[in-house]
Amino acid sequence: MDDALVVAALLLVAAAATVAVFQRDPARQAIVLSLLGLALAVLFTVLQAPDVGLAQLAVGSAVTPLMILLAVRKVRRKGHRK
Amino acid sequence: MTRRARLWVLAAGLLATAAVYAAACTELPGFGGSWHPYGDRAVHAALRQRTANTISSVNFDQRAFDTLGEETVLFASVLGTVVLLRRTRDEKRVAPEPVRVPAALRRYGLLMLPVTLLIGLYVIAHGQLSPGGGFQGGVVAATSLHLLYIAVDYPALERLRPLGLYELADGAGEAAYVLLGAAGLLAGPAYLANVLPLGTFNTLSSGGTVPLLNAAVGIEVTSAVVVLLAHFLAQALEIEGDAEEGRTA
Amino acid sequence: MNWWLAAACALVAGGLGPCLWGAARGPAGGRVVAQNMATLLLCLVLLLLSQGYGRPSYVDLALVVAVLGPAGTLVFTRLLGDEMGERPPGTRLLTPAVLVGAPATVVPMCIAAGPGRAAAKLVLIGVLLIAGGAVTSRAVRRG
Amino acid sequence: MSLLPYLIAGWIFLVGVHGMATSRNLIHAVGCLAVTQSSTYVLLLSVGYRKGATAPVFSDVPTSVPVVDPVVQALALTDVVVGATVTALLLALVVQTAKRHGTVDPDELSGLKG
Repeated sequence: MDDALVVAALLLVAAAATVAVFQRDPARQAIVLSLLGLALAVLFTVLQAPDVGLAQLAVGSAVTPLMILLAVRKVRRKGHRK
Repeated sequence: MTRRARLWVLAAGLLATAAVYAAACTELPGFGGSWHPYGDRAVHAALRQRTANTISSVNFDQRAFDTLGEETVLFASVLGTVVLLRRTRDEKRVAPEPVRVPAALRRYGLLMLPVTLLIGLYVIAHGQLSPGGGFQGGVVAATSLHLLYIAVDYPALERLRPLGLYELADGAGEAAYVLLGAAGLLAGPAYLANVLPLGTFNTLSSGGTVPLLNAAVGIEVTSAVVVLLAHFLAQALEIEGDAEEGRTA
Repeated sequence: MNWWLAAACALVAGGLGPCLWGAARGPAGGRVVAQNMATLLLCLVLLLLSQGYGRPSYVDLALVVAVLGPAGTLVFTRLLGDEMGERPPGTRLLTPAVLVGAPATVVPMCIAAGPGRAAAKLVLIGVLLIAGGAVTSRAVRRG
Repeated sequence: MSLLPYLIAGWIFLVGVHGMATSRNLIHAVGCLAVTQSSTYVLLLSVGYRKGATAPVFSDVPTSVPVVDPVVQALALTDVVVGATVTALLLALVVQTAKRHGTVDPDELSGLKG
């Protein structure tokens, strides 16, 4: 059972990472990055690293998406006015 | 170099890296093996220091000096961001348009702020016992404040967030870590040595200096994230290009 | 055979996988719904893993997801506001998922844990999940 | 099975680098850097894993149980949080670039100076 969980989590992380890279629009990429963070949290828990999983959840669920989306908004506002 | 040529160089580089990396992997100890010489020694040392969470013991006791380095990277990147995102002379502040938020969302935000803050503090305080610590709990605590922005509105966040204080706390967290290290030098054998009494295993006060260093990191991370997000929020919502453009926009 | 771990494995493969698929394609609204669903499923997976590994301290992760998951979704609904559109596809799945999923995981775990501090924590997580689910599905629907 | 986690870490690294190199938007490139960073966490924790062991946190288990390697976890843990602030620094640089040059496309930037 342990092996099945590790493999499932690893494949999910690999898929999320691949999908995140090929989202060319940064706002949509932020959504997939947040999912990558969740997948990593599962993987870390399965690899018996709850501390790291907790750090990944804290950072990846709200703070990083918020920063990326704010940067996107700033850059777009700049572009609209030009 | 044309785009096409660049892609060829990239493909060659990636393929070469992949080949060398795969070859290196075959020489690594197999996944899930039982040979972890450093890990076993670290666990031993943590139990000797009566710290139930070995990871906190490694971070704040056995490798405390490296964590000082990590903290300094954190501090420096916050400083860099603040410098990059500060309001320059040709920019002006424009009050953001008010956003209508449904009442249920507003209530949820106001209710969850203390709950999230409490969970963040809980995670920091139990860092030496259960999974958690200053790094993780600090981010959770900082997120709790920003529920005011995402569930209520930006002016509410600005009212409840004296930014100068957080900038001060950021520096104070870093300074507390450095000074606690110096205490190890004065009272014990080395910088960042664990000089306090170790207490009883698996209680909140166990681990000597670990809970204190943990708290210092918690303060620094909380205020670092608050300061970072504050500058991003100000840039994205308030600050307009140069004064003339701002008026027409 | 550890049924808790088997259930967690099934949720990862059969729940989080489709969420990734949903977050990777289509208009912004549907993606945010998929992200919200993923945070809910993640919380349940973490609870099941904690029980499966017999480590009550892992429950802290689920507790953090239960508060930060909705916060993350609200970030997206707030800052993607105009792109999201009204009633994105999949919205009507959210409320039943949280109303079935949270009790179906929390109640057996409470029974397994017996009355005490651990059970209180589990009930708190369940309540936070349901409150977060209600608010986020409403925020998503409004667009 | 004994190589799969290492190879997946390598795959994440390569796909992240590919994204950064082919990116047409600096914010997207920063996102790809975050992906690349995550490969290091996967590699570190895979190296530290021990079959049938549990987390080296003894608040709820006896100290005699076999545990996984805590050293790599401590490395990955600080890296996750510090990595996020470095991402913030890079995003700030992107915002500054957009202000100065009015674009975030690296191909358009390469012709500019100063």
